[in-house]
Amino acid sequence: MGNLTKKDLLVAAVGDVFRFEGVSMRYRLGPEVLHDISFALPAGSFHFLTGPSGAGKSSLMRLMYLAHRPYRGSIAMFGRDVSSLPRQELATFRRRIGVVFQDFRLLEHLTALENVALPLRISGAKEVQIRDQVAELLSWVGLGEQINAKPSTLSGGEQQRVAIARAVIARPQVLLADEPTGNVDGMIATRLMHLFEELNKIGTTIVVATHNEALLERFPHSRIRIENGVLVGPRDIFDTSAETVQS
Amino acid sequence: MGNLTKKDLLVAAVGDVFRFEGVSMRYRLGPEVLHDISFALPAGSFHFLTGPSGAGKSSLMRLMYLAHRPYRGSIAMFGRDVSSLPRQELATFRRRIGVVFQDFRLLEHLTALENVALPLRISGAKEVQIRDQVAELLSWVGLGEQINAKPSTLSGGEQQRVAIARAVIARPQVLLADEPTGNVDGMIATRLMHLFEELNKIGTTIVVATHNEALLERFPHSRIRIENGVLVGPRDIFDTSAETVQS
Amino acid sequence: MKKLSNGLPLGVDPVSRFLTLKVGLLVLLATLSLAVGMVMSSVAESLQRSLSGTLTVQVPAGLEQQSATESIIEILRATPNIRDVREIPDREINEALEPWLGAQAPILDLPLPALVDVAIESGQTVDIQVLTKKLSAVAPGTVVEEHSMWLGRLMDITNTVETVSMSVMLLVLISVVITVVFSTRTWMAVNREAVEVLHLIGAHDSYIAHQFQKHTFWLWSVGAAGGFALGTSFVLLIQFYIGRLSDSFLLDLTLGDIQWAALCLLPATAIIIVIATVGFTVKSVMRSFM
Amino acid sequence: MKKLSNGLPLGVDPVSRFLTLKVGLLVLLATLSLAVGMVMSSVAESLQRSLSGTLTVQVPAGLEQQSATESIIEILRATPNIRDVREIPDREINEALEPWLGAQAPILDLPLPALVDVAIESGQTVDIQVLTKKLSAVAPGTVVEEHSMWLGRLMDITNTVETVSMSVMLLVLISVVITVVFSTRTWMAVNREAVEVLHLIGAHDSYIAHQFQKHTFWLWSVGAAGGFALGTSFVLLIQFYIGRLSDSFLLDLTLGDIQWAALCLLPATAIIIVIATVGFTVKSVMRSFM
Ligand SMILES: Nc1ncnc2c1ncn2[C@@H]1O[C@H](COP(=O)(O)OP(=O)(O)OP(=O)(O)O)[C@@H](O)[C@H]1O
Ligand SMILES: Nc1ncnc2c1ncn2[C@@H]1O[C@H](COP(=O)(O)OP(=O)(O)OP(=O)(O)O)[C@@H](O)[C@H]1O
Ligand SMILES: [Mg+2]
Ligand SMILES: [Mg+2]
Repeated sequence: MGNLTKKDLLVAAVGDVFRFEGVSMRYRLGPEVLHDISFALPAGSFHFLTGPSGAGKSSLMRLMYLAHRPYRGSIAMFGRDVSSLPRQELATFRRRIGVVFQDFRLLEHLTALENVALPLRISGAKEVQIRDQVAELLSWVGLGEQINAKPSTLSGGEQQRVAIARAVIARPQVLLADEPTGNVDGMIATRLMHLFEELNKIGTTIVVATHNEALLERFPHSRIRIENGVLVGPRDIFDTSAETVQS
Repeated sequence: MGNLTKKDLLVAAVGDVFRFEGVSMRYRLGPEVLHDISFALPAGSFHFLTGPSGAGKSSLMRLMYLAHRPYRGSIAMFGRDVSSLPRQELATFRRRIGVVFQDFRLLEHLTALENVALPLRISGAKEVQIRDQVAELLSWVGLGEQINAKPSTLSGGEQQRVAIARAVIARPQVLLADEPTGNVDGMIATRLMHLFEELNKIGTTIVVATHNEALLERFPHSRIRIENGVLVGPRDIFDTSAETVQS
Repeated sequence: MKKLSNGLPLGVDPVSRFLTLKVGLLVLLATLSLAVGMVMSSVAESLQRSLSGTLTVQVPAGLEQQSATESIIEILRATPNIRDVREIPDREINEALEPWLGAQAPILDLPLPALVDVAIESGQTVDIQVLTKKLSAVAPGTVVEEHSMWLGRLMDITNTVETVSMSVMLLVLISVVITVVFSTRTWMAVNREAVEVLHLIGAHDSYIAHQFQKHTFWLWSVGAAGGFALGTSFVLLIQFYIGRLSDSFLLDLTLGDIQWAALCLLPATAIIIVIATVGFTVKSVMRSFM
Repeated sequence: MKKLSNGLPLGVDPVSRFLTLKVGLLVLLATLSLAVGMVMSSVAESLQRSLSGTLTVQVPAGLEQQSATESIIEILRATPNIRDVREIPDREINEALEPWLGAQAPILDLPLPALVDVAIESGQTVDIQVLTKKLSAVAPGTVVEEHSMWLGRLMDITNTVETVSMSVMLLVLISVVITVVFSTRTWMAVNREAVEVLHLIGAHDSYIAHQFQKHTFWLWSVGAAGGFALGTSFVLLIQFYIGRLSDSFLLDLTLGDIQWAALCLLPATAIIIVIATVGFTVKSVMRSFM
């Protein structure tokens, strides 16, 4: 136990960020799209979420960012059972999660700057502080010139980068990114992955859902594979009874 | 001239599908996003359109599917100068083009089936004929069970496949696909590329804008590269004074 | 099997239902104002015809009222420019006073003035002051009332009401057009995405316009039918009520056949205007697309 | 530097402007109906106070009208349960008749009945038929009119108008609530995307509700101020007009200080109701999100 990094300390303090036990999910009265999912993600880990189109990656993420309740099973976040949390606390938990939605979900009537600033505004930050911080991050993702552009006037890849900036601006403890590089070229994809790795180094738990095989090859993080609503892959990662495995 | 295929005949009959000469483009009063673009695409050819995010790929496609007028220069389609076409004929030309939009643009209030059926309805086809044809194509792209689902209840990759089905259902003479595989896994991507190649074999001119390097490697079609609004790459493809080059 | 949708989200949403209500209200207003306007127009005409150039002479009550009245009638008959002279019987006077003095007026046996109706030759006038002087010499206290002055006022009022009603109807039709333009444009702005996609896959402007016209037609037909039904019921009710109120009512406040026909044309006209406006609006918006 | 937006598309779009107009109309209606209701309430009260338990006795004209009247007054004074008896002077009678018979009534020298005002002890009644018989014996043709009956009718009308006005005001307030719930829900449905994103990045329900309340507050303040200003101007105008029409008008149709204060509370109350409704509506919609 010679060199404890900041990350090691965090992991020790927080334990598992997510712990799914026997979770199933369905949309309204539709069929189950996730079946009996159990796994645990330790704080500070980095995972790819893979699987064919329609397998349930985005649905799993919906459960993780508290947009949907499980049909069966239990989900614990930061050690607390999610289903027992009151509304007020759910909001507080959500602020600890940054999400890159597969379809971006930028607000059309806001500029890139305002979109990215939203998480800070919601937590009550002062306007002057926000502005510089947001502008800097936007330049970093290559949108320095487009901070005042509305999403509809941005290219697909530019919108995606705004969505990523919004997800990371508030330094969340968890980052969930759904296909975050589907619309950008290889160079930018690499740059964004480096950004995620930087965040991971300071303790952020990261889950990236992706189909991008080049990315999967170049960044050798742990993989969670989902097929037809069922988790498949090395047993150790998904065995919630055992100690959680790190990436 | 021994074995003339159907495709060869078509190319000979139609000539160039697109001929851009010194085309610039800008959005409203913004800066030019495309500069002095000249190229010609022969009928029945197959091209990848590549380039970094924000380079102008989607903008170039907007010009091609007649959603935007060039700021300077001239565009000819099927041998006719587009700027001189009356509105009625513009619509007729658009029906000869199938487009996969980068952001899908499915109509939210319609089912997958109705979305895909739109191009047929617009050209006045009978409802009974439409239904079977559309259902068959949707099964082919793996959405046989979701023909009556609204786009908002489909996964990202499923929506993308609906968008592709809508683009090809009316067997257009030209198919413009903007990042059509950004949300699907490698297997489906390959399947979709094979669909495009089938269409190409019966004479459809195809342009696919993509960042997907795996795709570019596996399918060795001609590449048009655009950087910062300017065409770059082998001179021969873009020299409109010479005879057009085939893929 | 359910029919396939044509591509635009033209359902019966709350906004549409609200519009139907509004349409109903507008058509109701138009129906009522047109009805009032037409009634007033015919009232003015009949007033003009039947009452122009009349005077009323009041002979005060007194011991010799009867003979004084007879002399006055003779004088009036001899006066130039007077076409007709008629004494109004007591019964008529009592009837006229009833609403004011109550049914007890005859019982009280009030010594009422005798009244004489005088018709003047059309186009001619009679000097009231000279006439009053002449008649007062026979029966002091005799008063000449100028019906035509009163009629003039009534005509003014009638004409004003007619003008106002017709203006209201015109305003209503104008606001129908404005409502249509406004709601169509709002709808197209809200559904710009869908409209643009249809446009880009090759729909003609008229395809889009036609869909919207069909939708609007139903929306408006229901609203207009409701408003019109309500409006005409109201008109009928009022006519019935007036009819019962007094058979001998001075003015004819009912609609003639031609006027009913005109009234029935109103909703049809409104819908034609609406459909034309929708088509025009959609196409003018579409021209902003390439 | 422009302020950063808070996240919801709450601009001054045409729909909002339309809503402001509607709000103005509702508040105008509420103001008018409250004013009418309050006036009617005080009219009913003063009617009750000043006119209850009165009779009017009409002694017909005739040679001995004067002495007959005097005898009748004496009889009346002797009748039990009668508090006060007063002969109405000719001047007052002529004034009262003027609107019916014109300024010429005194000139015509109509032999009018003498009128006697009778006040009954409060809480007591007098048998009209017995009284009429007794008086007719002295002066045949004498009529006893039951003012309280007429008053009863007037009271009925006044009470009806009051009830209707207050119901209208209540209905208006209810439709304010309905309008708010409806427009808020529509807006939230149209902007579900934006609301959902704010929710998912951790905005509290109250953050979203508060933004919408701020927006609605301005929208409604403008509308309510306009409608209220228009309404009170109208009330003032009518008061002024009535004031000029007749100083000696039977009923007092003006608003007292307390009533004006109540009127001024109306728009404030409306806005408070609106803000509360918006908050409640937004939060109840938000509860459909996890
Ligand atoms: N809102 C919804 N209502 C009903 N069904 C849904 C909804 N969203 C997704 N589904 C269905 O759930 C299944 C899983 O969808 P999900 O979006 O999780 O897939 P995915 O793994 O993210 O796929 P992709 O790689 O294409 O994005 C799909 O069959 C989809 O049709
Ligand atoms: N509607 C618009 N109004 C103004 N500027 C626009 C609009 N659409 C795109 N742009 C700008 O034009 C440039 C080119 O955009 P375009 O969408 O053509 O890029 P792209 O090559 O398709 O990028 P990507 O790979 O990210 O989709 C970008 O800088 C973008 O910000
Ligand atoms: Mg997905
Ligand atoms: Mg693009």
